[in-house]
Order: sequence, then structure tokens, then C-alpha cells
Amino acid sequence: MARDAKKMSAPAKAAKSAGKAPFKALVTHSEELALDKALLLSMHDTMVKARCLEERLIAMYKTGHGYFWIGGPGEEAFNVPLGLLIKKGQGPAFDYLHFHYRQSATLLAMGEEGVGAIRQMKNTAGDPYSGGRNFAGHFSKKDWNLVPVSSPIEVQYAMAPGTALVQKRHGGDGITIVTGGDAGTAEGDFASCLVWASRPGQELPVLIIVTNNRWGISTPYEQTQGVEKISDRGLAFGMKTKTIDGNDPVSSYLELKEAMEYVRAERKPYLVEARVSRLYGHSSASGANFATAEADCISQFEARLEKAGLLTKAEAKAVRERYSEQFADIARAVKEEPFPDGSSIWDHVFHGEPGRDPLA
Amino acid sequence: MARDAKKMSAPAKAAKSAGKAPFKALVTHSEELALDKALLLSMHDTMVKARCLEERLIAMYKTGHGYFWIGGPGEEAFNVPLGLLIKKGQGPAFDYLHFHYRQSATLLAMGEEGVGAIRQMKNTAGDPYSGGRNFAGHFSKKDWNLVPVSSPIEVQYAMAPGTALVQKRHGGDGITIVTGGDAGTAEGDFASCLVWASRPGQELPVLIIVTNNRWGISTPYEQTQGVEKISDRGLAFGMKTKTIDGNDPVSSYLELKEAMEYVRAERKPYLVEARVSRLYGHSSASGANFATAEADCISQFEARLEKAGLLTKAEAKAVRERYSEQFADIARAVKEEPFPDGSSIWDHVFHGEPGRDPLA
Amino acid sequence: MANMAQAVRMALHFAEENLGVTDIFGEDVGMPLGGVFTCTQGLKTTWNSPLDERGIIGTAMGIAMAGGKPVAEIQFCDYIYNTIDLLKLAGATHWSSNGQWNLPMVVMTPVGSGIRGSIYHSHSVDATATHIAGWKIVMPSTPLDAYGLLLSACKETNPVMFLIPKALMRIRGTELIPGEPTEDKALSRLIDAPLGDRTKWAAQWPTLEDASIPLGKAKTVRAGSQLTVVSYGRTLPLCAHAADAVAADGLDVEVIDLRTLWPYDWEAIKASVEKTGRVLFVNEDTEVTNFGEHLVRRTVDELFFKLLAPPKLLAGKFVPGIGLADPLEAASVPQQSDIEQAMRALIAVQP
Amino acid sequence: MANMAQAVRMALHFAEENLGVTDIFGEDVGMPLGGVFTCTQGLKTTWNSPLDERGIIGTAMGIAMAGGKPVAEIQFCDYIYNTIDLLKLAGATHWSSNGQWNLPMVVMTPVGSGIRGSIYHSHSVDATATHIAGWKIVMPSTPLDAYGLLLSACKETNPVMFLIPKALMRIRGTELIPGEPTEDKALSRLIDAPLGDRTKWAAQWPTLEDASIPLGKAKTVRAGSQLTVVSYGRTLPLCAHAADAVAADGLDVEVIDLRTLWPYDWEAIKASVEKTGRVLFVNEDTEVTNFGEHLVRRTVDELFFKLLAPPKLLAGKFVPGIGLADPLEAASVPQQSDIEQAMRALIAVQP
Ligand SMILES: Cc1ncc(C[n+]2csc(CCOP(=O)(O)OP(=O)(O)O)c2C)c(N)n1
Ligand SMILES: Cc1ncc(C[n+]2csc(CCOP(=O)(O)OP(=O)(O)O)c2C)c(N)n1
Ligand SMILES: [Mg+2]
Ligand SMILES: [Mg+2]
Repeated sequence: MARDAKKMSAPAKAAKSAGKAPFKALVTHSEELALDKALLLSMHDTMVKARCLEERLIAMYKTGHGYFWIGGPGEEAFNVPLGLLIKKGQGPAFDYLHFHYRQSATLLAMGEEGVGAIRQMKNTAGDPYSGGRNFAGHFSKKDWNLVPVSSPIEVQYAMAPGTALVQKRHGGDGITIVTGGDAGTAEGDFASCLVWASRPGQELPVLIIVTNNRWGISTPYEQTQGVEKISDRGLAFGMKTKTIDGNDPVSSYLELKEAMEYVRAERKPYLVEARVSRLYGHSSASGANFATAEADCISQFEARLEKAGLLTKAEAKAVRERYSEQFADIARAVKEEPFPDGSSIWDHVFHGEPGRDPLA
Repeated sequence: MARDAKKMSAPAKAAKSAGKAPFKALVTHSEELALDKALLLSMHDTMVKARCLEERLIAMYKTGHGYFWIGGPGEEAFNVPLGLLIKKGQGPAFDYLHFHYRQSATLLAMGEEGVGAIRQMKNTAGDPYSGGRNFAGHFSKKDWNLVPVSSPIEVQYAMAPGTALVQKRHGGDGITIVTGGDAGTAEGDFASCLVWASRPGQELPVLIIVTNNRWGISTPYEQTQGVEKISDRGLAFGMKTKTIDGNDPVSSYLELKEAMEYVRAERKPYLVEARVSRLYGHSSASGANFATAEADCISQFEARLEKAGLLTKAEAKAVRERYSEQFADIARAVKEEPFPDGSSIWDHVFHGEPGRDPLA
Repeated sequence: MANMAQAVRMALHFAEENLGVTDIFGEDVGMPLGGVFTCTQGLKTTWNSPLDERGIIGTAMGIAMAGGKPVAEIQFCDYIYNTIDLLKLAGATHWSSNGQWNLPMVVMTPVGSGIRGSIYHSHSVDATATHIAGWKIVMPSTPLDAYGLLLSACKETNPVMFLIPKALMRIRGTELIPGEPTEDKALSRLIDAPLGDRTKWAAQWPTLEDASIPLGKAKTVRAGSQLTVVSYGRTLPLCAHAADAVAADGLDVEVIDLRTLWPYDWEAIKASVEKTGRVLFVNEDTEVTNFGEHLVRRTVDELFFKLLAPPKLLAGKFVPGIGLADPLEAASVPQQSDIEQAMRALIAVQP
Repeated sequence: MANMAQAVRMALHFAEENLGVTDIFGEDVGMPLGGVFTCTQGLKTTWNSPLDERGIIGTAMGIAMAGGKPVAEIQFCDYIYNTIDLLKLAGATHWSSNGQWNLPMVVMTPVGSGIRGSIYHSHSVDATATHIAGWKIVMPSTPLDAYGLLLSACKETNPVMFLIPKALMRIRGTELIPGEPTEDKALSRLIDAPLGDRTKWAAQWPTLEDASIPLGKAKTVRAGSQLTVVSYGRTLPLCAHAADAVAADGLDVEVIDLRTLWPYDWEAIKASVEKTGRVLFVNEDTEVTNFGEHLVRRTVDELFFKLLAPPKLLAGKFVPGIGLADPLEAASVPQQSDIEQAMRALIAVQP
């Protein structure tokens, strides 16, 4: 499935300001439900759970319980398999995770509870990721090697070689996983990651992921980037690369598994581009309304599961209702929780030192 | 000769801390002296002139008439043809030049006199490029669209799309030419240039050049970069690319001519990697002594010219002696010229305003 | 009356038509969005750039070199910090080339707190910008000033950084921009892009006048005799309100809007401090190595023996970011109550 | 006695052996060069990085996140300005994650003028660095301090920026580093790489001791009663010499080496200024929005009524660069004569 040597295709012809070019032909895609039933159903369950969580966060924004929403509805089919395949734990024996702001589904697949995301949305003192300091979707969890999600786009690609280098030296099969969007690949840091991951004899065990939703806020990919397949950016570096259908959880699972096994065993980089949807626009700044023109990975997957006799419409509906209620309840409770105190701004400026105003 | 679609080769195997890998097989190279005699001899003449100029600058450094030397001996076979092919003049109808610090030979080929470089080496007030402010080799000449050579590596690649964009809009056949070294391609700015030059429908008329001497100061290329042919970096962007033998003035001339004609006519980018030598080490900081392990493009070219009956040993020697003496004389004279006055630091902080200390 | 986003847009329209502006670009600057704050809707030379701040600044430099006149936007000043080397290079180009090359370019970017922007949409960049030689630095606090200063910025032949306080972006002015319609919603109907499909929409520009305001001139927004307050941007209106508030207690405060940070109007500050003997500088950038500290230094340098009280700086706390939760933001950057308190304390100091 | 380059090298050797340093890297940091100033010759964990400052800082952050302890070099601080966003992010990581992640990393870089480095090998970065919250900033002026402060930097669990004044790099100390051989050329024979082929060379390290100097502690290098001078880096010895020179005229100047810029030793400054009533801050970064201005502000904030004269800053001129020709460099950054003149002028001020 990997293609580390191929002919380049010509760049996309002209900028189309709306819609997406069909990319089926460019991606590796599975027609079969080639996974066992339990896994399929558990993936479906977590995808729906993640969608319900994000929809709750959006509802909180719309009812004034949070200042800003950004998140991952539309990327569940990719993010859930990714989460399931991660080697979870702390330290270089486990995977280091340099994520972007659309990966709630990955966290849920890893076993995280949704309440943390809800607390962060409401910026309460109990927000486990930033103590009410950072925006929604900006996770951080040291226990799981999840480094703080950064608002500045693409800097995670500059840091990822560092964790991977420690892992290369450490041995074992822990790898570094870094994720970002398509528009962000225009930043030099994406190229830096390719350079640093492929030093001869020092190749790094890093899974370099780009989730390509063909948008950067309001700007269509075709308008600003002449690269037809982002995964091709890795070829000059002698790197294994592929472009996959991130709207299909089955092919995402299989393709990620293959790529991760390569990185874990060979201790070398792999660049994966996943074509995904952006289902509620960029963020609350653009309204956070459902984008009907985009493929919805959950309804697509449900249709396939139904056709294969693995899940009925009623069952699917039940899953959704269960999570919707669950998160509504949690949100109701979180609304009563306290905000951080103003004086807490001094906490954690320096590690190992009590917080204080240095000029007071 | 161009190769815009090809199979990738595997990355260079291991870091070798000395010497160079043979790269003959990777480059386009001409065995014939397929240019007319007058051009061949004039290229030879300018190559020698440039070498003598640089050797004079080095001698100035070594005798205490300058604080720092950096320059281009070893790149003449590439830089002279480049200079001859440039469309010289001011404004977007002519070529914009974003050079690095090894291009004295290009300037001489364009018709510049050597005295300016000598003044800059001696940091006299009369230095036409920077008024005694900047290092040797840091040219700037607005009359010829030569933008100031920058010490920070690679920033020229971030600026080049701007001049090219104005030229694209202006029409005509003026192009932007940007040059830098191999190690510098690790900076994100090199990738930025590829991105900005290839926006779909907005492709820019920019000739993107990398002179690959396989060194970044003391660090061998093979130790830090897993890219076998730097020109391959352009492929994902749908760009025309090639790797050429920059030690051969004939193939440099022909290959540059072809690439430039494409950029001038098609108004699209072309990435050219030229394999060159670094004949006096990185700079005066590394001693500025002749590197016997590197191919000397001038002696190689002289051997070919002699074999073809176009130039005798005696004639070649005469050319060299003439320029050596010429530059020695100029340097002697420049040594008597005044330094800039301390108060001149205030001049040209703001365009159109008299220099003054804003706090005085 | 126009708000600041509309004022910026009108200035850019005037500059496209009359001042030779050739390229207004940056992330999401072109249609359909016309900028995340709508500052660039409906303009004729806008385009959407790749998501690459270094490319944006570098390309602006190149355009300026080739005789164009770019207005480049960095979407939030929080994202300008990977380009400081390029900004320094732009500021140095005229000087390094001994006067050969100059770069007529404008970089505009929204700055500051006040919209619950959390850690990465609340930065101030004035300390960083004023430390870079070769740039002019502008920050308006009213729509009319934004209009007039941006026209001057577009006329400049040097690099200008135009900082737009995002907290003031949607606040309407109290003065008409010359040419703007007087009726309340008329301007919006003319120049604000509609919701929904915008492919057929075109702005209808009022006939605007050149109301440029020279760079380097401060504005005294409130006269007073007991204390000089110098500010700019988001904190400027807070200072004016605070001055009104303490006036109730008989305190008489002069408030100066610096408007241009570099070169700044030292004569205006000096004249005021010579009159009042007391000065408070207010801005919201973090307070260590802060531009207000430069102004304090200049004050003690030149006016030490005329001071009745130590010159004071009220600025942002020295923390790594501005937290999202209300109490965090309030504790991090000056609020009106902090300013009132500082005013009272300074006037109370007896020499 | 060791020069500063040798002192840095010995500290790094000690830190590799005893303090858990895992990676000393950057452009040309590994052998055969061992750094453009030889600071990293013969060390066991050095390696040559790609020519990419953003990659260097980012990789250092990643190494620190994964439990390594990196010392990353930026070859000249002039080339750090495309990484300011990453430095800010490193300084914010502990805070943004509400105390979860901390980054034990050292960034070292040569700073300042004095080697005829022209526009891009003469920068100072102290103003920029001290404006970034979450970092500790260190700048030694002697080899022994360099040794002791670098050991403390390597023990830190927070990001530390270690600024090495390049003008002082080759100047021998007057104090022995504990463990360094006493005989004059012995150290060089042991730890300086030979000219020519270095493939078979290995450093022979003396047995060094932990002589760490706590961060945040200034050093009074000369006691005096009439004027306090606070400096660091290249200008520190100039201040000491200037104090000696004006002593001939009966002027009694106290000179404090700040050594750590953040957190700085305010108690030491305060105690001295309370004694002398006069203070001169000296550094060579450009003088607008300069760290010395912060120190001036703090001084007037807390000590205004104890001052006999306005606190002064002597710093670099506000120009885009330092020109190559001698008269340009001399006119751009403080020279000993400028310092003497400022000392005399300040002592002459009568309240
Ligand atoms: C360095 C930087 N520049 C600009 C922004 C503002 N911004 C936030 S998201 C975004 C678009 C990102 O697009 P892409 O990388 O494709 O990711 P997506 O949001 O589509 O998943 C922009 C411009 C930012 N956060 N950081
Ligand atoms: C941004 C930046 N980083 C580091 C340096 C220091 N430096 C000067 S030249 C050089 C090596 C450049 O190598 P390469 O790009 O291959 O060009 P070459 O000198 O070999 O022609 C370095 C690291 C610099 N000038 N600018
Ligand atoms: Mg996207
Ligand atoms: Mg090179």
C-alpha cells in the first residue's frame, strides 16, 4: 500500500473557491469491512461519542457557556483508529503525541473521559488540560505523553523530532506521532520535520500525519498550494508516504496500522496524508454550523454497517442518544463549577518554584 | 534535459565526515565544448578574473586589511554563465537578483568592476554596496535589481516570490533569480519559496537555484540531509527541476539558458541544483586556504580549452597574471581610502529623512 | 459612524485607488471572508496567501523591492514571532544598503486582549516592535485615527507596522470619516459583505477624502493639570474613562493618545509632564522590557528634576500568556479600576 | 587560566558526566569543528544539526519533553530571531499545561559586538530574551562565572538561555576553575583540539568540581560609595576599568555584575543604590525598549526618593545594525570612554 517511489502528477489546475476536487483516485481506500465485528462496533461507538461531545461543546458556545469552540467533528473516522493504535503511557517507551486541535476523538479512543473537554470549553479551574487557561481542544496530558496542543499552527512539527530522537536512542517500539492540517504544511516547520526526521543514519521513528480537509479557515487548498498530494512532500527525503481516505475508519485503521508497524519496527519516518471532512466549519468564529456539502464519515460508516447487517438504524440512534444525554448532563454539572482565581496567573511560571509576581 | 518526473533514489546511506560522494551520475553534464569560441574564451577570462579578485580579498584579509572574508572561489564555472544570461537593468522588466555571498563572479560577468568588492573588504566609506557597513561578498546594487545579500541564510528565498509576483503581473520576460547553498535548504524558507512559487494559477517566474558544495561550514551534507538530489524537493510542487554540473561552465551555460528560457516564457518556476566546489573553505574563519581535495573548475576548463586548441598554457597564465596585478594595484590604492565617519551610523535609518539620533 | 474594521477597510480602499497600494494579502484576507475581522472585505487588490507568516513578510518585502506597495496582514500578532528576523531585515535594508533600497510596505495585525482570546489571540507586540530599528509603529484607538494613520502609513516609503487593537475593532467612532454617510446603518449596507453567498456581492464605496494624520503626532484627548497619562490602543479609552471617573473626586488628569509609537511625540509628552509633574504610562504588553519603560527612562533622563512623583508604568503582568477564564484575563492586563487606582496613588504622592 | 570558551567546554563536560546532559547540538557543534568558538570540542554528546534554527529549538523542546536534557546552540544570537515564537512557546509550556510539562533545556548562544562581526555577528539579544516569560537568562563575564552558571543552567528544570559575550570568549580568567591545571599551557594541551586532522584526537579532561553559582545572584566586582554601575557581559569589564580610571580623580564607583538577567538580583541593586544614591545601567543592546530601561523603571518605582541623580542607561544606539568599519562599531555600542564620561556626569549631578 505504501508508495515510496512514483510518478508525480501535475499540480491542481486552477483555484476553485468552493467545494472539493474528487480525490478518490489519489487515496488508498478500502471497500471491505475487513475488521472484526467487535472492533467495527467499538470504532463506531467511539466515533459517535466523539461527535456528541463536539456537538455539546458547540451547544455550550452557542448558549454562552464558553468563548470559543474549535474541534474535530468530521475527523472521527481517522482519529478513532489512530487512538486505538497508540501505545499509551508515559516516557520514551510509549508513543509521544504532538496533536492539533481537532483530536478529541483520538483522546476518547485512548480512553479519556469527555468531562475534561467540557471543563476546558467552560474554562473552569478544574480543566485538566490547562486549568481554564486555554481554548477548547487544546489538550495536554503528561501521563499519556500528550504534549500541549499549540495554537500556533505547525510548531508541533518542529518539536516532534526531539521526542523521536530520544525514542530512537531509547530503543523499543515507542514512536512519535505528529498531526496537523493541510494549510499548515505551507509553514516551514513542516519541511523542518521532514529534514530532521530523515538525517542519513539518524532516521527518526516518527509518524508524520497531515489531515487534509482542503481548507485553511476560509481559504481552499487549491487556491494556495500547488501540491496535489501532500504525502509527495516526503518523497525527496526518501521517506515512505501514502495518502489515505480518512473518512473511512476501516481503511484508516488498516493503513495506520501498517504505517505504525513500519515506524515501530524500522525506526524510520512515515508520512501519511489523510483526506478528511470539516463538518462544522473552521471554528465558532465561522458559525460552527453543520456543513452539508461535506461527507459525513459517521453516516457513511453507519450505512455500511447496516448493509453488512452489523448495526441497525435503531441501534445507531440509541448510541447517539445515549452519548448526547450523557454529555448534556455533564455540561449541566460543569456549568456550576468555579473559574480559576485571578491570583492563579502566577502559578506554574517556573517549575519547582511557588507562583509570585516578580515585581511585587 | 529537464526531469520533471522521475523515480526517487534512496537517501544517501551514511554520514561520511570527509570528502564527497561522486555525483557524476546524478547531474546533467556536457562533454562537448558546445559553445562558440568567443564565448568560451570570455567565460574563461571572467572566471579567472573572479578568482583573482577573490584571491586578492583573501590576501587582504591575511595581511590585516579586512576583518572577514567570505566569497565564491570554486563557483566561477556556474556563476559566470549565470551572470552572462541575466537580463540586467532596473525594475520589473529586468531580472531581480536575490544572491548569496559567493557570487562575485556573477557580478563580474554582468560587467561590474572589482574595485567595489575590494572597498567592501576594506570597509571603506566608498564601498558601493554598504558604505563600509557590511562584510565582503554582501553586494547590493539597485541599478541592476540586485537586492542586498543577507547574512542570515536563506531569507532570500522568502523574499524572492515577492519580486517574481510583481514581474508576473508586469508581463514581459523579466524573472527573479534566487541563489543559496545546500545546507541552507534545511531552513523552512527554502520550502516557503517552493510553496509560494507554485500556487495554482499563480505560478511565479522564479529561477530557484541551489549551489550544492556539500558543506555547511564544517558539516558535510551527507551528515544532516537525507535528500540525495536537492532538486527533487521541487517535484511534489509540480515544478521543473534539474541537477547540473556547476563545475562545468559549458553545461552550466546550456542548462541555465534552457531553464531561464522556460521561466521567461512560461512564467513558472524552475528549480536548479548546481554541484560546485568550495575552494578556499567556508570563509576566513576556517583559514581560507586552498582546498586541494576539491575539483578546480578553472584548471579543468583550461585543460579542456587547451586540448581543443582554443587556449595555450601561456595564454591562460597571462590572463591570470594580468588580473592578479590589476587587483593588487587596486587594493594598494583602496588601502589609502578613508573609513566612514562614526556619525554616519545615523544615515539611512529612514528613507527620505535626515540621519539623527532620535534620543539626542 | 464607522467602527475600526470599517475605517481600516475604507482607508485601504482609498489607498488602492489613490496611493498606489498594489497588494493587500495574508491568510483569509481575500474574499469570501475578507479577513477574520472583516477589515479587507470587498477590496480590489486582496488575495489569500498560503498559511505561512514568513512567506507573507518575505513576499511583502519582495513586492516592495520591485516597486509594488503591499499591505500584508498577519492574522493575529500572536503569530508574528517566527518572522522577527525578517522584520529586522526589512528595518535594516535601507541602512545596510547605505541608502540604495527602501521598502515601502505596511504590515497590519490585530493586537491585544479584550475578546477572550486566550493565550494565543491576546498578545501585544508593541515591546517587540519598538525594539526593531527602521520601522514606524502605529496604533490607533479610534476609527477616524485608524483611517487617517493608515493613509499616512500607505504613503510612507519606509516599513510601517499598523497595530489594530482588537478590543476596539467593533466599537463605533464618535467622529465621521470624511465621505462616510451620516445615516446610521447606511455605511454597513454599502461596505459590509452580506452573510451567506458573497460571490455576487461588491462593495459600494462612498467617496472618501484624504484625511491623513501625520505619523509621530500624539493627540491630547483630555486636558488636565495634575497628572499626565500616556497610553495607546485598548487602554486609551480606559484611561479616558478613568480620568472622567476620578474627576468626580476633583482630580484633574490629562490623557494623551500616543497613536504613533515610533517615532513618538516626545514634545507632547514633555510639554504635558512639565505642566503636571506627574506621569503614568499605560499599555498592556507584559511589563518587563516594555516600551513604557523606555518612556519612563526618557522621562527621568530629561525631566527628572521637574517631577513631583516617580513616573509610573501600568502594564501587563509578566506571565507567559493571558488565560481564557475571565478572572485570569482581568488579572493579567490593566483594567479601568487598575488605572483609576494608579491615578489616585500618583496624585497622592507628595514630593 | 581557562578562557571562556574553555570554561564553557569544561562545564559541558562536567554536565555530560554528572548532570544528565544528553545532547549538545547545533550547527557545527560536533567534531571536527566543535563549535565556531570551540566551545564544544571533544565532548561526548555533541552532534551537528541541520542548518535550521527553528529545528534546533524545536528539537531541544522535544528532547526535553521526552526526558532528555539538551544544550542547544544557536551559532550566533543574530540568527535566533526566526525562533522567537518557539522560545515563547517553550517559556509558556509549563504555564499553559497548568504545571504538567516542564522543559529542562539550555539554549546557548554567543552575543554582542567586539569581534568586528558587522551587521549580523554583533547582535545583542538581552532585550528580546528578558521580554519572554518563563525563561531564565544568564550572561557571564568571566570564565569562572561561565563555568559555575552553566552548571546551574544544566541543573535547572526550566528553560535557560545562556548568553556568551563573544568579545570575552578568548580572554583568560584570573581565577582557576576547580580542577583546572595550574600550569599555563597545560589546559590547552589537554582539551583544545589540534589543528589539522582531528579524527584521532580525544580530549583529556581534568577532574573538575561542581562549582555551581546559583542563578539570580549578582556579584559586586568593585565596592564604591558614590555611584552604582550595573552591567553584564562585554561591558562589565569596561565598567570595572572605567571605575578604576575615574578613581584616579577621586571618584568612588561600585560595579555590580548582574550575571543573571532573569530573575535578577534586585536586592543587590537596591542595597547598592540606597547606599550611593546614583545608578548607571550599562549594556550594549539597542537602547529603545531595552532591559536596562526595565531596571531604570524599577529603580524609580522603588527608590525614587532616595536618588540623588536621575538613574541613567548607557546602551547601544538605536540603529538597525552595527557597521563593520571601526568608527561605526565604536559609535554604536558603549566604549570605555563613554562609560567614564557617563560616570563623571552622574557623579557631578547635584540634587
Ligand atoms: C502560526 C499560525 N498562523 C495562523 C493561525 C490562525 N489559524 C488558525 S487555524 C488556521 C487554519 C489552519 O488550517 P489547516 O492547517 O488546514 O488546519 P484545519 O484547521 O483545516 O484542520 C489558521 C490560519 C494560527 N493559529 N497559527
Ligand atoms: C540563519 C543563519 N544561520 C546560521 C548562519 C551561519 N552560517 C553562515 S554560512 C553557514 C553555512 C552555509 O552553508 P550552505 O547553505 O551550504 O552555503 P555555503 O556556505 O556552503 O555556500 C552558516 C551555518 C547564518 N549566516 N544564518
Ligand atoms: Mg485544513
Ligand atoms: Mg554548502
